[in-house]
Amino acid sequence: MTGQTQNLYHNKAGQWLCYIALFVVLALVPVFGAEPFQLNVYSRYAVYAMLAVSVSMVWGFGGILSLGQGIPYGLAAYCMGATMQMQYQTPDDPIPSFMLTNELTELPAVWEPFWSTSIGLILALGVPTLIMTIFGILMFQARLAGAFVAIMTLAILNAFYSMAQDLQPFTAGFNGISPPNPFTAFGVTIDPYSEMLYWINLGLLALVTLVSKYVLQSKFGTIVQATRDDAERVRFLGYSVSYFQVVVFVFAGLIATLAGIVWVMTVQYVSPTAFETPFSIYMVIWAAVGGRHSLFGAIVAAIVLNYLQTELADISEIWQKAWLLLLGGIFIAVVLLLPRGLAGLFEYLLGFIKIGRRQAAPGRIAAN
Amino acid sequence: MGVLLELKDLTKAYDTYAVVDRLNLTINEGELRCLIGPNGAGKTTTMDLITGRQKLTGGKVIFDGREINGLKENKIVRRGIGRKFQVPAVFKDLSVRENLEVAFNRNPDPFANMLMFFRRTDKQRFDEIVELIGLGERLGEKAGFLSHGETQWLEIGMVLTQNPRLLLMDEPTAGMTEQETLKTSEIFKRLKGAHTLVVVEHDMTFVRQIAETISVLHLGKLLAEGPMHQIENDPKVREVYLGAEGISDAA
Amino acid sequence: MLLELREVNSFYGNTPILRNISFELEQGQCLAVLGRNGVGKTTLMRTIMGLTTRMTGTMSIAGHDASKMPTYLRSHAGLGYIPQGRGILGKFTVRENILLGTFARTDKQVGIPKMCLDLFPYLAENLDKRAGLLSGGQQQQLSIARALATDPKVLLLDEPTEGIQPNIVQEIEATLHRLNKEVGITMILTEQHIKVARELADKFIIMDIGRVVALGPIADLSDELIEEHLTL
Amino acid sequence: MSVHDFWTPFSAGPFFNALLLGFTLGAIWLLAALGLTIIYGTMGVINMAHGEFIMVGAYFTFLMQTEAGIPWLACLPLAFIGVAIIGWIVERFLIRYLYARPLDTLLATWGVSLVLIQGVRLIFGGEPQYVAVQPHELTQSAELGFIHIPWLRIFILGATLALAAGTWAILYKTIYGIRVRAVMQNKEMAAAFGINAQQVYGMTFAYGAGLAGIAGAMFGGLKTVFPDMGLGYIVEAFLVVVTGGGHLFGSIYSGAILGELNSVFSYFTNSTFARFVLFVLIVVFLRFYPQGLFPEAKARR
Repeated sequence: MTGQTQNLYHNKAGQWLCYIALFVVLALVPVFGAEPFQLNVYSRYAVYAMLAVSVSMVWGFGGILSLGQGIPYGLAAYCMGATMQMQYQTPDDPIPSFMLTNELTELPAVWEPFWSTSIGLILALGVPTLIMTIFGILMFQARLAGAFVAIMTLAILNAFYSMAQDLQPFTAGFNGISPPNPFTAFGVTIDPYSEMLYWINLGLLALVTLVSKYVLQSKFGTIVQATRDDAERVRFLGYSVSYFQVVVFVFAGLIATLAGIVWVMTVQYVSPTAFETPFSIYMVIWAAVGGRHSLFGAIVAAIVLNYLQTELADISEIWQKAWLLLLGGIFIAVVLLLPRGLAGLFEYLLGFIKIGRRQAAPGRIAAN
Repeated sequence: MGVLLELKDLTKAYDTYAVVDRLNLTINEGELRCLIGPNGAGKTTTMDLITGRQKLTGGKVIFDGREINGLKENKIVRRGIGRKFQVPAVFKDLSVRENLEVAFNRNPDPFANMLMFFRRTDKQRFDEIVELIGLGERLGEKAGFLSHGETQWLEIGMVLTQNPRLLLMDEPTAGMTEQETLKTSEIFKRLKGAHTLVVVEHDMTFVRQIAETISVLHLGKLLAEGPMHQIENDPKVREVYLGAEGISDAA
Repeated sequence: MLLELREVNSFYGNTPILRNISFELEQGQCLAVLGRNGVGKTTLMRTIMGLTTRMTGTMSIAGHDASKMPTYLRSHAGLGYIPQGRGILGKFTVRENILLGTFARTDKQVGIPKMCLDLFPYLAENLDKRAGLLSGGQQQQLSIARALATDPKVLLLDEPTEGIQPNIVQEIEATLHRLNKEVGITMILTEQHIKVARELADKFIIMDIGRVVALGPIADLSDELIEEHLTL
Repeated sequence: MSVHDFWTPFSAGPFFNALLLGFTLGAIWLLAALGLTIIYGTMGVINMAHGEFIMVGAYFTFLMQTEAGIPWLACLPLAFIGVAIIGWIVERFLIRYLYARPLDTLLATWGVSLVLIQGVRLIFGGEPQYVAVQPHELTQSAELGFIHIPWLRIFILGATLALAAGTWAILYKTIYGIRVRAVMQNKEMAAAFGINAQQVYGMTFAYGAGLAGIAGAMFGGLKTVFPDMGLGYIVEAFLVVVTGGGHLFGSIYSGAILGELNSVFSYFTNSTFARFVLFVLIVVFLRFYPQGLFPEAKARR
């Protein structure tokens, strides 16, 4: 008989406690009076954490290695950037300045809808969702899997990158769009350096985490994890695997979409870097280091790794470069030695703690 | 009892070589049919063709009066055909309970499933199946930790949970010890009558224990069909299994 | 002792498929492995070649311990394998398939050995034909030729007559007879055709559910044993 | 910007020039994809560090030119050897442990690519470097009627075809090639006939990496050399492999077809939009032919 495979790590109540503790700690940050600039930096970490959750959902649980989470993120960011830019423009001065330098004499038709903030927000949510749905249907109906999905998502991400870079009159090209004013909605202005923004970002991260956790615990979540294990078996239980894959792909895309929207609120800037390949892969690295099967791990890793990066970059430029070198090394080590990431290591170590009289067995450290 | 499954001139050919060659087979509702035959007889391929895992190159599969060839796998399953694979396929990272619950497929729509939580499934039936496959004490464990025999039973349990009208079992006792095989035959005896079963099996001891009618395949064709005693003494079958002049040639 | 297995267990994943197999084989002998479908005959062959996930117990080839050897070294050590289903590489030409065999030689001899072509004139005439286009019987000849090209001490033949027309079966049988009795190559043979086994083998083992249930010189292979373990 | 600016009307001379350019572009993509194809086709490994192998090849060439004064043409084989050694090391100490987890190979090789990019950036800095192409005539353009194509691109086209032919010859005309193809077709049977698959994998990975090294030496002359340059080639290279179905001939055809399509789209619109359309077309194409242009016949079970 094999031993008990459940250990303290799998205690549901304990898991919820950890999440609550995490968000309480994060919520306390402004209470200890962070500088506005620091607070803005922390607000950015919340966005990174959302992206890590997004990757964790699609890859860790759905088994779909998407290297293109930057697609919904960037599309949403551009829609949001356009909305904020148009909040600044007036009927007397309808054309953003970067368009003028690109010799446009009238506002392009694709920019017209962004006059309205609510339509702008709807587009920011709707455009990425639509694109991810179409893209997902094409890929998953063809039963593409594994590395092929990774390559196709990477390719489409790249295509958007060059579009954003090259369609200068519409996207401001390499320079990106920098809306002069903070985002205003329903009469409220959201100052990027305010506590309010921090609360919004943190609240959204909490919401996204909660909904993801809910979805994972529903039967849908179990079926999705089952497709990760053995898609064919799921098909032979009468489920349409491609349908489930499209839904989880779009769901994770939606999380990245939200991240893209608040990102532009946070930094008042959007550029083609949102579509850059390395950025999308960093998201995967965060999720991998934290533990691909753990939302908690993904969030913590995203925050800690980015915190370290910022701190080291502050020391000197050499450190900043060395950090990326180190990150590559960490990533290789995690993939090779700790496929379940730090959460997996934690699970393994907790296995040594006995629960009551039951014999606890160490969790498995390897992926399979 | 009506006809549940009918294979008409079922054919699967690569280039010029037919793995399944104009096979005709009829399964009645409520019967337990054993499919036997030497390696390469086309047994697993036949199951693949019925369930849509491979595309047939000729003939028809008629299930419950309707042609089902050409449908996608999951649609065929929804019509009521459950399948256990030759190499047991369970979800190793999920617990035994979760494996069974995923298999309980009342509504295949992803969004409906987002609103579904476990525990509310048909409890009585769930308990019956768990009792039948004898994994009651291991529900909380990851399926990856089960022994080989237990994995086979779990997969049988999963297929039963689907409550299909026709169960296709590909080598349910492969890799089992004698005791495990015995327990499996107990499971099958209990299923007999209540379900329609097609069992592909090599283990003749097991076939002897459960069989009603046996169909022997050879080189993609139906070689013989009938009850055990008739098959045992069929010279064609003996030749396939032992070669010509197998017995009392030297003696 | 050319080949010796002592208390060998063999596993796919964590599933034991063979349990406690022991037998030995002297130079020049031919051993028939008998049993119904699915009792582990092919797994026994694969275990000897080192193609299962892992094995326990000991196995030696010509006195050298081979229990831990990777597959490619076992072939260097003198095992020539004719797998079930023949294992011909369909995209290779006949010539390339035979050349593949020579990679296991330890004597540095390159090129196709003469014996392979002498035994099978059809192959000699069709060296540049794609092996996937050969008939089943021709592929079986090719599989034997390829194994012979390794200059084997022991030939492992897994169901050499399966799925082959009766007249070719006789031809193959004659070839194997010659290789064993005249050339003196040691053989292990799994067979469905009892007649073939009787004519070729010196001794037999019968397997059931992963174990050896009977063994002895071929003369002891009685009808009772066949009825008990081999018929339906 | 109106539709008129966006859409270039047809005109014979420039259009045929674009057609010819398409072949040279296809050759560049194929050259980038050649090593990737061999590695993927033989080992099933998606090497995300391939672009960085190209980059390292370019820097290697740059170093040999500036430090040792070696002429460009002589740098090509040296770049092959240098990068092949790096590839061999990566296979020996990393990839080898991940064969059972193909997706993780992809991630681990991405880690390798990060390390290579940052390592090079730390050593050489981020500013672009230049590889001098010799003989100097190669930097000129061929002018003949409506044709206007840089000689270097034509040289690359020729070199790519030569490398593809050489690779073909190694695979199909040598004993080593038989070993590689045997492992590709059936790893078990190859092992049963004395082939050490591990060794074949190591050699193949080194060979594929070496091809990336040569590609880097040439691309360095075509454009500038900088730490991120690999990213500019890798996506197209992957697409060539995927649409080709993962084997040598497939990649040659798909390289030519994709290069040609891109060139024609670019002629009518602009290069970015052409790239976008091409990528979307590939996704749609794979929806209907997930195995690529030339699927391997499915193995009998």
